[in-house]
Amino acid sequence: MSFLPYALAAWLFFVGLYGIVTSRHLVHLVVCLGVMQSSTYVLLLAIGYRTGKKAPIFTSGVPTKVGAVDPVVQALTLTDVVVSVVASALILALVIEIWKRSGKLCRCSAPPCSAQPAISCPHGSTTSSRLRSRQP
Amino acid sequence: MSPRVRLGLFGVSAAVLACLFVWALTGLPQFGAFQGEYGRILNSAAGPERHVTNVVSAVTFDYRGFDTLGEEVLLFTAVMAVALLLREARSGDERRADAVRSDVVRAVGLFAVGPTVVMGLYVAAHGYLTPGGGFQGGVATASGLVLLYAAGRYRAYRAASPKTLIDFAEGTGVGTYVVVGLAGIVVGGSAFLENVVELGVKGTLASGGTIAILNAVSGLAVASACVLIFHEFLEELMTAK
Amino acid sequence: MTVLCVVLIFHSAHGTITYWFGGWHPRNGIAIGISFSVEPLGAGIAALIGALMTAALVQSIDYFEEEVPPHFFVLMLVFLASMIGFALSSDLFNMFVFFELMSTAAFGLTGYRIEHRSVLQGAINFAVVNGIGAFLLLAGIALLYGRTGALNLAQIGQVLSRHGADGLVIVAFGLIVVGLLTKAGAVPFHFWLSDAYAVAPAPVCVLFAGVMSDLGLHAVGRVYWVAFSGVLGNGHADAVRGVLIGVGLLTALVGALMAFVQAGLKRMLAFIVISHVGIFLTAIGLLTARGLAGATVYVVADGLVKGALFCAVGHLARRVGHTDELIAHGRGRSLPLTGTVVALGALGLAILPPFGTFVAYSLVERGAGGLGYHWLPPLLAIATAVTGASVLRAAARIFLGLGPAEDDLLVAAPRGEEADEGMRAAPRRGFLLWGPAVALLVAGLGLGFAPGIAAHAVQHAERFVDRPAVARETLHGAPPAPLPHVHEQIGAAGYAYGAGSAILAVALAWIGLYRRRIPEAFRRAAGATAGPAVQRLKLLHDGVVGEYVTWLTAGAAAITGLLALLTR
Amino acid sequence: MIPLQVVAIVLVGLGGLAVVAARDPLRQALVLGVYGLTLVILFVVLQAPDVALSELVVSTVAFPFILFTALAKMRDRE
Repeated sequence: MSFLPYALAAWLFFVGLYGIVTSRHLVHLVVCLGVMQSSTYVLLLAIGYRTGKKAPIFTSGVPTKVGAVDPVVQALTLTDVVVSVVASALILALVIEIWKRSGKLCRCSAPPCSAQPAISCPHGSTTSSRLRSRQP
Repeated sequence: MSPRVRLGLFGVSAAVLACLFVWALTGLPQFGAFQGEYGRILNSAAGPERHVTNVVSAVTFDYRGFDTLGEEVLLFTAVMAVALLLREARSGDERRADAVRSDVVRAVGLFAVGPTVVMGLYVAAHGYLTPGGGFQGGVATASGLVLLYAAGRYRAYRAASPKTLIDFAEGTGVGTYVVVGLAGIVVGGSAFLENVVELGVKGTLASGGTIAILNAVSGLAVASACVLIFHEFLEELMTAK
Repeated sequence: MTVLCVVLIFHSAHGTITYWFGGWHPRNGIAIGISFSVEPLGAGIAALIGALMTAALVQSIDYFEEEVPPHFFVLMLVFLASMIGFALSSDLFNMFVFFELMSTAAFGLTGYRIEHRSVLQGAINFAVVNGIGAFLLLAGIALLYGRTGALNLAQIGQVLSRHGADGLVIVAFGLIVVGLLTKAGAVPFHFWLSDAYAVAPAPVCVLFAGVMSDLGLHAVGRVYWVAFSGVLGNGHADAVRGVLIGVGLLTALVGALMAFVQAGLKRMLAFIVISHVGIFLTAIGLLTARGLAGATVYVVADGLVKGALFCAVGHLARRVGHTDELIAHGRGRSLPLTGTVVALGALGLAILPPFGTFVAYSLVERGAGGLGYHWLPPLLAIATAVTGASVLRAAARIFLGLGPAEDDLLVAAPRGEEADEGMRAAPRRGFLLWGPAVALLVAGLGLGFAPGIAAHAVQHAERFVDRPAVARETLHGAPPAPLPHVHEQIGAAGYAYGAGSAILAVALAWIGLYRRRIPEAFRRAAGATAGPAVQRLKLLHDGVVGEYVTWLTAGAAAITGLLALLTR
Repeated sequence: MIPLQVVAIVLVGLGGLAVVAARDPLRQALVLGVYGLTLVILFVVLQAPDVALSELVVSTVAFPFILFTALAKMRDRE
C-alpha cells in the first residue's frame, strides 16, 4: 500500500508516453507531454513526504518541534511546474505556426496535405530517388 | 516503420523500462519515511537564519535562489522565443473585438477582474509567510487580465497591458533579481545572491531580507511574462489572415 | 566572455574553484546551497562555448537578409549563459534547470526561419524529444534524491559510495545517462538532431554543432566520475564501460554512414556531429583519466573545426544560395578561401597529424591501448575517415566542380531546409561571413601545437577522476590533491592511424565522386551487401515524432536494461 | 498513509488515463482541467500547499488559456 504513490508516478509516466507515441494530433501530444511531466511532480513530492508531518510553513501557531515534510522537493517541483508551462507554450506556438503553414502548403504544392492537416506527416527527407530534375 | 511495428516495439521497450522503473522505485525509502538531511537542516535553519515562516520560499529564493534565477530567465526566454516564433506581421484587421456574446459571462468576468488581481497580489506579497509566492501570485495577477479578455473586452485588455510597459516590467523583474544577486557581491563582499538586507521580524511582511525583494521581483517578472505570452497567443487568435 | 573563460582555465589549474551561491557553504560536509565547480576541463569547454558564440554572433551580423529582431540576440545570449552554467554547475538539479534553459533558447533559435514546414517540424521534434529526455533526467535525479537526500554531485557520490549498487542506483544512472545522451544525440536518440540542425540558421548551427551536443557528454563524464564512480567503479566498471563504448561505437559508425549519403551539407554536418559524439562517448566510456582527457581535448578541437565548417557553410549559403552539393555543383569556384577552409576542416575531421584533433585522437588511442582494447582505435579511425570523406567529396563537387552532378545514392535535402529562396536574392560578400570560419579553423587546428596540451589535460583529468579527493575538496574545503606527473608522447601507432584515416578519407571521397569508374563487378557486389541496409537506415530517419519517441523508449530500455543485466 | 491520500492517488491515476484517452483536443483540454484539480488535491494531502497553489493557477488559468487560444485559432482556419 505504501508503494502506491510511487506506482502512480510510474503509471502517469507510461500513460503519458503511450499517449505521445500514439498521438495523431500535435495538441494532443503537448497535453500528453504535460501528463508525463506531472509524473515527475508526483515522484518528487512522494519522495519528500514524511508521515504525520506538516507542510514546511511555520506560522506562529504551529510548534516547530513537530517537524515538516521535505521543503527541497517542493521547491524543485515549483521549478518543474514553470518548466512545464514554458515547454507547452513554446510547442503550442510552433503548432500554431505549422497550422498556418500547412494551410499555405495545401494551396501551392502539388501533393495536397490531407484535410486533417496531418501534423506528423513525414516531410519527405527520405526520398532516395532524386525527384528534382531542374538544373540550377 | 508501420504503425503496428512501431506500437510493438514501443510496447516491448516500455514494458522493459517499466519493470526497471519499478525495480528502482523499490529501492526508495518507504513512503513517508524519508530522512533526507538536506531538507531537515533547512527546515530547522531557515526560521532562525532567514526570519521567514515559509521554508519553501526560503529554499526557492535563498538557499537555492540560483535555480530560481534560472527559472525566471527561462520564463523570459520563453517570452522571447514565443514572440520570435509568432512574429509574423499581423497586418490583418481585427475581426472580432468581442469574443463572448453572453452578457452574464461578461458581467461575471468583469466583476472577477478586480478580486483576482488583488488576490494575486496578496498571494505574491505573502509568499514567504504563508503558502504562495511570486510565481503563484504572478500567474494569478496575469489571469486577472485574462479574465478581462473573457469578459469580452479585448480592447480593454489591450489597453490594460500596453506591450512596451509589460516588456519593461519583465526586463526589470529579471534584471532586479540579478542586481540583488550582485549586491551580495558588492555590499556583502562575498557571494552572488547573498543576503544584504535587514532580516526584519519573523512573521511580518517586512521580514526575510532579500527573500522579500526577490519574491516581489519574481512576482513582477512572472506576471508580466504570463501577460506577454497570453498576449502573443491572443494576438495570433485575433488577427485573421 | 571567452577571455574570461580562458583566464578561468589557468586560474583553476592550481585547484578547483568552488563557488557557493548565496554564500551557503556546506555545513559539516553537507551542501545546502548550489555551487559551481570550475576545473580546467570544464573551463576549457566553457572557453570553447565563448569562442564559438563570438564567431556566431559576428557572422550573424552579415548572415541574415532581413533585419534581425532583437529577440534573436537575446536568445543567443541566454543560450550562451545557459551552456556555460551547464558546463560549470556541480548541482544536479541546477544542471537540469540549465538543461531546460538551453533547450528553450535552442528551440526558439531553431524555429527562427519559420517560413518552411520542415523547419517547424525540426523544431517540434527537437522540443518533444528533448522534453522527454529531460523527464528521464529528472526522474533519475528524483530517485537519487530519494536515496541520498542530496543534490550536490560530490555529496551524492559520498552517500552512494557507502552502499552497494542496487536497482535504484543502476536505474538512476541509466535514466540520467539516457537523458543526457538525448541531448547529445547518441544513437538511437539522435533523430531529432539531424532534423533540427539541418533547419537552424547557420550561425546557430555553429553553436549547436560545436558544443551543445558535446555538453551532454561532458555531463555524462562528470556525473559518472563525481557521483557514481564510488558505487559503480568497483566491480561494475566493466559493465558501464561496455554499455557506453557500445553505444558510442554504434553512434560513431551509424553517424558516419548517414553523413556519407547526404547531399545537403547541413544535414551531412549534423550526422558528422552525431558520429563524433559517438567517438567522444567511446573515449569517455573508457573510464580512464586518459580517455576523459582525450575526450575533452577532442571536444574542444573538433568543436572549433565543426564550428569553422558551419561558418563556411553559412558563407556558401549566402553567396551561392544553396548548400546541396549536387545543386551547388561547381558554383563555389569563386570562393577559393571558403573552399580551402572546408577542405582543411575535412582533413581536421579525419584527424590529419599533427593538428588538434589528431592530438586528441592519439590520447584516446593510448587510453584504449592501456585497457587492451586494441580493436577500438581502428574502428574510430574509420569513422573519422568516413566523416572527413563526406565533407571532402562535397567540397570537391561544390568548390572544384569535380565529379558528376547527379548521384542517385545521395539523399536530397528537402526544400527549404538548406537555404531558402530569400537567401538567393541578394548574395552578400563580406569579411564578417568568412572571417569567423578562418579564425575558428586556425584555432582548432592550431590547438595541436599548444605545448604539452595532452600532458596537461591528462594531469587534470587524473585529478578529476579521484572522486574522494574531489569530494573532500568540494564539501570540506580540503586542499586539492597534488598534480600527478604525466608524460605524454604520441606513439607510432597514433601517427599511423592519423595518417591512415586522412588517406582513407581522400580515397573514399574519390570513390564518392567517381563511383562509376570502379569496375562494374565490384560495384554490384558492394551494392548488394550494403544497399538494403543503407536503404533501411535512411528510411528510419523520416521525421515522425511518434517514431522518434518510440526509439527513445527503446534506447532507454536497452541501455538501462543492459546496465542492469551486466551489473547483476 | 491516510485514506484521503489513497483516494487522491486513485483519482489522479484515473484522471491521467482519461486525459490521454480523450482524443478530441477540445474535450481533452476540459478533461485536463479536471485532472489538474485532482493533482491539486493530491498535493494538498501531500502537505505541499505551495505546489498545490501553483498547480492550481497553472492548470485552471495559464494552461487552458493558451490551449484554448491555440485550438480556437485552428478552428478558425478550417
